[in-house]
Amino acid sequence: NNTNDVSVLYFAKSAELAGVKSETLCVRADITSIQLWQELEKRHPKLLGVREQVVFAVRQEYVALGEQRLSLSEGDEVAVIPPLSGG
Amino acid sequence: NNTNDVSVLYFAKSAELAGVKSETLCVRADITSIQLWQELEKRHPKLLGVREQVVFAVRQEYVALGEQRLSLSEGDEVAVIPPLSGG
Amino acid sequence: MAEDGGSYLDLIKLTTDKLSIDTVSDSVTCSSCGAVSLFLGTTRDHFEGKTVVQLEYEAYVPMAESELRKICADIRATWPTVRHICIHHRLGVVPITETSVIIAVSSPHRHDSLEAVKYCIDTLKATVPIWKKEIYESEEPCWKENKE
Amino acid sequence: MAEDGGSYLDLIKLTTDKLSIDTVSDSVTCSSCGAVSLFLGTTRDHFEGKTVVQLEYEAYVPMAESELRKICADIRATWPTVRHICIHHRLGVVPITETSVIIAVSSPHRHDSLEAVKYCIDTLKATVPIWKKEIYESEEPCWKENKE
Repeated sequence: NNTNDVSVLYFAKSAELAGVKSETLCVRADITSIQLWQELEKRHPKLLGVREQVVFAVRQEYVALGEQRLSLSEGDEVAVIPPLSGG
Repeated sequence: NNTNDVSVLYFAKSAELAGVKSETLCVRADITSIQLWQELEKRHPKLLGVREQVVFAVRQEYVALGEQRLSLSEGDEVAVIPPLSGG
Repeated sequence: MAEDGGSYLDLIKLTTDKLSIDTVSDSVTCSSCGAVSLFLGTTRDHFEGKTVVQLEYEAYVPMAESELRKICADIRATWPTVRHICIHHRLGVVPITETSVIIAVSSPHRHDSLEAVKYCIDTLKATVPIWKKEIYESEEPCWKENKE
Repeated sequence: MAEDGGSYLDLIKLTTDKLSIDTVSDSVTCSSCGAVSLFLGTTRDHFEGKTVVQLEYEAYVPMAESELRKICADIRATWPTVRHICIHHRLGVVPITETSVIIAVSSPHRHDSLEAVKYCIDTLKATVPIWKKEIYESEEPCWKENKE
């Protein structure tokens, strides 16, 4: 299976739980969003604490955790987005 | 019939048409608002030009031109109020 | 910043001085309010193709103040969480593009102040005895009339 | 004052500097617009009885800017007469009672800018990736969540 290096960004509570703000991961291009989340939880088990609350932003567009395939290319940016509190 | 001196104030277009900003008039205490307007028109015929558009403010409360008796006391203030354009 | 000892301020001013958005905004800010909503009315340089060179505002001052106080009372009855209200209206000559009215309302949550400001400017235009005369480049001056 | 050569400005800024209502207001004023509506979000000193001593804002900056540009596009589609839009959001440490966000919209008639500002702050809170952490006097810091 084709794999690519992607940048994962963590924000707010997810960054505190993961203990990192960003990291580079090698993942399958056709990974689903829930599978990617499971990868992240495997690396940072404390992320379980926000699982029910987060969505991804893939190439700066929101994607819910679910069966959707992400079609990731080399260098793509995926952000973990906890509940928003701007304003 | 009982009469009283009242202050009549003119604003905006009505002041331009009357040619005065204020005057003191001696009027019957039980005059209706339309009768008072007719008195004002007699003194300042050009006021006819705004007749359909004005209301009074009697003791700083709005009163339409009509059969309502004004119960004016000595020294009361009656203002001629053309269409508003504040803001 | 306004004091925050449980007070509720209704700040009303009719003035020939230039209006300051900073002053108005500061006067309603308070440490328990997350939201300040404001409206500024500015004088325009055109009306129906005519060039406006100057504007003049006139008011029946004591009644205008009384009607503005009524608006404040109505706002407090409708949106009880509203904290401070400030309404400054300029009178006399107002150069074009300068501000003729500023309204500011503070509240703990944003929807109350947003709705209160809209109510305030709508009602001000409908009920407060203030008049505007537009002076044009090449036609007779005209006393305006609020339509809405 | 913004230039008035038929332009329509979308002015977006995320900054660690203190926000200025004068700057934001001036940036949307134009000689053909009679109305400027503004919203200010300020940081509060209490939350559910806890004393807030400081706030910190964090953003996914490029996406936040992109989402703010989408909001501007939505406003222009819904209220085509809107002239200029300015949105400044502060990041980093924001002392309590200081302003975290200022939104200003100018339009020829007031209802468009009033409604556009309400849409803008509602949508900003729902879609723009910015986060606020409250730091309390005597409890653990807490990442907040917009409810409405």
